[in-house]
Amino acid sequence: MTIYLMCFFLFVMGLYCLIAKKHLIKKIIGIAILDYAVNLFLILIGYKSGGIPPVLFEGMNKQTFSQQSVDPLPQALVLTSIVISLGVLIMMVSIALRLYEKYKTFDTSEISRLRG
Amino acid sequence: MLVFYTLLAIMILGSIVAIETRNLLSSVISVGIVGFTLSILFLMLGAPDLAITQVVVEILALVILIRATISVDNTAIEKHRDTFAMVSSLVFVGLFLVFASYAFLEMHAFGESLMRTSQHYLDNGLAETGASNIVTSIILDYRAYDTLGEATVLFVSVLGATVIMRRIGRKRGVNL
Amino acid sequence: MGMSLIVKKVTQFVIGLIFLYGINIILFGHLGVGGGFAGGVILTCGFILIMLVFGREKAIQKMRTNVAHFLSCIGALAFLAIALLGYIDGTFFFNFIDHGKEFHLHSAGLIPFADIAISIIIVSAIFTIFVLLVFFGRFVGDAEEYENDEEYVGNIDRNL
Amino acid sequence: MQQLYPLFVAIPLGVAFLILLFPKSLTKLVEVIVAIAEIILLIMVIALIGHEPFSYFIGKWIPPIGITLVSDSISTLLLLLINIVGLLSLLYSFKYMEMYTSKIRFYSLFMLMVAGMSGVVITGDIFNLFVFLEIATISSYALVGFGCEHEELEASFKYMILGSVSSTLILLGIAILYATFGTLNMADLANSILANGINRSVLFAEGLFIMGFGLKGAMVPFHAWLPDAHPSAPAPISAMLSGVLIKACGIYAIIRVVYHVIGMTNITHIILMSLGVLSMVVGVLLAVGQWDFKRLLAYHSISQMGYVMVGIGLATPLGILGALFHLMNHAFFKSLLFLCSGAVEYSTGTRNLKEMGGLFKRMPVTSSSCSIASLSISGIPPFNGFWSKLLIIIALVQAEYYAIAAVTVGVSFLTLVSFIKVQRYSIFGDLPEKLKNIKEVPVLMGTVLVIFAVLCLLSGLLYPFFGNTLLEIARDTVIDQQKYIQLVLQVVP
Repeated sequence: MTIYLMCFFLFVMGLYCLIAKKHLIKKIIGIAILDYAVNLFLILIGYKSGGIPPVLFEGMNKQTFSQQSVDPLPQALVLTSIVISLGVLIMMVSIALRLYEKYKTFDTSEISRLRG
Repeated sequence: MLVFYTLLAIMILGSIVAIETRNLLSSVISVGIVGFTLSILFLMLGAPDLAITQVVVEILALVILIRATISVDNTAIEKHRDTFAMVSSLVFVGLFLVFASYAFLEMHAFGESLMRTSQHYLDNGLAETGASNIVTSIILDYRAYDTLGEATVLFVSVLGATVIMRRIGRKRGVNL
Repeated sequence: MGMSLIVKKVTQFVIGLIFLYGINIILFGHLGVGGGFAGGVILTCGFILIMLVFGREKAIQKMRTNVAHFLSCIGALAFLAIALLGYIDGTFFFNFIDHGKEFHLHSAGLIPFADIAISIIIVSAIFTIFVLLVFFGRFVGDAEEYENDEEYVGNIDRNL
Repeated sequence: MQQLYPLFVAIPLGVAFLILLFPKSLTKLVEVIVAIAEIILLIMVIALIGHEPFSYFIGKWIPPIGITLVSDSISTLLLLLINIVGLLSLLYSFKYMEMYTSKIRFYSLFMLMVAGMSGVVITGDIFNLFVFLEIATISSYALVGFGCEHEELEASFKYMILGSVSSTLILLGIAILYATFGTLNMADLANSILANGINRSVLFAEGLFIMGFGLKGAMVPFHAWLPDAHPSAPAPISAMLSGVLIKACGIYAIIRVVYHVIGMTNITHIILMSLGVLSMVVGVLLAVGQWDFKRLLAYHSISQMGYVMVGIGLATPLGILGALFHLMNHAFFKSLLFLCSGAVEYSTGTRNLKEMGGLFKRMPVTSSSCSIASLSISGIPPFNGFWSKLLIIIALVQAEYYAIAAVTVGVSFLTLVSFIKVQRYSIFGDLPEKLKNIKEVPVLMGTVLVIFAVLCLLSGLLYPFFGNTLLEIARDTVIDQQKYIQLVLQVVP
């Protein structure tokens, strides 16, 4: 319970960074922290006390393995989610660099040609 | 158990530094601390696949982010605080936290995974797919369609970045 | 271009190991820890190391960007083809090759091939993006020169 | 047909990967390939209409172990919209995209967006829905910034930040549902929720889903990105974004989650209705004062999505029918309006209504199709917009929401006012000196506009012919949660 809340605290810090900060790189950092928090949360819910990694090695007892191993499905989901967040990061950095080239600033309060 | 709390506390501290520091480079490096601590935490939580992936992805992400910051001549951020944005975001964040803790009261306790569908993977994964790494058997056999989507996401984002970074977007001479 | 002699010598020694480790992780992803994605990113990090130590010209000699672009499409098509091959025996993504012996390289049907396809996508795509980021903004001064050029990535090779 | 269902994703993906291998000199061939792929997809969807609902197990893994694809009438309806609007926008972009560089990459991103949306629509697994949502939205970020000008990059960045936040919220919702029930299959989740009742974690997850999908679908408190992003994109992409993307990624996902996974409750009913009314009113009020043609249309998208949301939230059969009908009509007339604005921009080089005037003399095809679309969106009989708005209003009156019905009529009137303004300043009036030499758009673009205009007219008038096979079945599917569970799990719950 406490550990879920701590993980969630990380999540809301990412949200705070996104809303309150006006700097493009800081906003990207906010998104990165959000992704860390969600990935961590997925792994936390799949953890079993004293669990072992879900990898079988030769000679291991399959019975005890399937009782002791942690939940493998969230790990698969997080693997997908890490790749997706890398993709989003690449796109965001490229757009931010292009914006810097155009406006010569990273400050969103100065990047505001669009209004209404 | 204590080690999880300690590592998570380090992550929270690292992200506070990353959010609040005025120097861009130190901000990016603090994010690196958060990411690397996360990979240690993954290792402790029984996810070595993720730990490897997180480390290498973190390296790449840091290199890319540092590339973005060194293009700026002055890496310090000027001081201007938007009090309204700060207060409103704090209120929003606080509400979010309250609702979350309200919801978490009914979730299973930490360390008691539910394993409703996953037990099938653990019991039959090796026999049905032949991969002794159950995570691989999930991502490349049981849920391979997701992985197709995942690879496509990376492909799309790289394609998108090449499109965004091309020198000339619109042709000259055509009207507009 | 590049760093001092000591760094270069050490890198020459280490780089082979890094590539071997990456390939190992890709091929044995279904038996031990790892997989196509992690191995692919490790290989890419090897390329980035070459780029940092020997200068970017050397890295681009090893893998030209249009080759990388081509390879990423081929990798994606290969993965899609693996998915469609399942139709031979029924449905989309059906792992139809016989599974072989447990705990051996040939034990999981199509999974190693899927790993290889993914790692090709990852290596080529991330290498492309990295080169792009490194060279971005380097031609700002003479943008007019490229008025007729459409593909920015294409310029990079020509300008080295 | 049943065996070929995954090809709705595989064909656009394959085409997108393949055409990047062609050199720039073969752009014409690429255009032919892309058009053929879209036509094949459209034929496949038409073959699917009226088909019995079925579920498809990828890799022969039965649910909840593997990923399941589900075909029922609502996914068919969305697939039909995606492919009609996709094909026509593609034909339009052959000529329109001449003014941009890197056309092959544009087509590739376009096909990836189509693949992403189709993936969202056909899937029966909630995490898979998230993955394909990301494909569709990431390609749309790149397409919004395709011109690489100041405003476009800025809009793209804004869209991207909000889009990433919404994706993260959705992923968190998925994580909480997984933590509570230990499964990812939507039907299996629905079954578990029916068995255990709705508890607080489910409510929290539902809130996260409504926030996340509401951000993707630009409901009013979360609408900030849409008026920037949709006008900045090239016109065919604006048509795709406003025409189908906000529906496939926003409205459709909300329908699936609220009706099929979690089940409609009183709280959800109130939340969805208030979101709908807010979007309707705020969208139209912001639209009236706009002078930028495309921005005005973007605000109207918010307002019209509000109508759909009111119908969905009402949860009576007639309301849902009206909402689905309006969803379809909006796809036609809003795409047509965006394509018309693109045509005007192509010929005159401006989007500012004050600089236009008298276009009817020079551009008769564009002007008349624009008029038809304007009449449709403002709900003038006999065009399609009238019938669907009428259905929603009747449903509201039947459910005794008289005040909301009055608001709906008022919003419709304001829509009419703002489109009279558009007509007055662009089509009628005097031709400014600057625009004396403008020409009508090329034949292919004109044909697309005419086809859309005909669709706008016919989808209103021919309702008795297709209403039964397309819309009323979809309405029954939306309401019947049990049938959905049974379809996927093939057990009696």
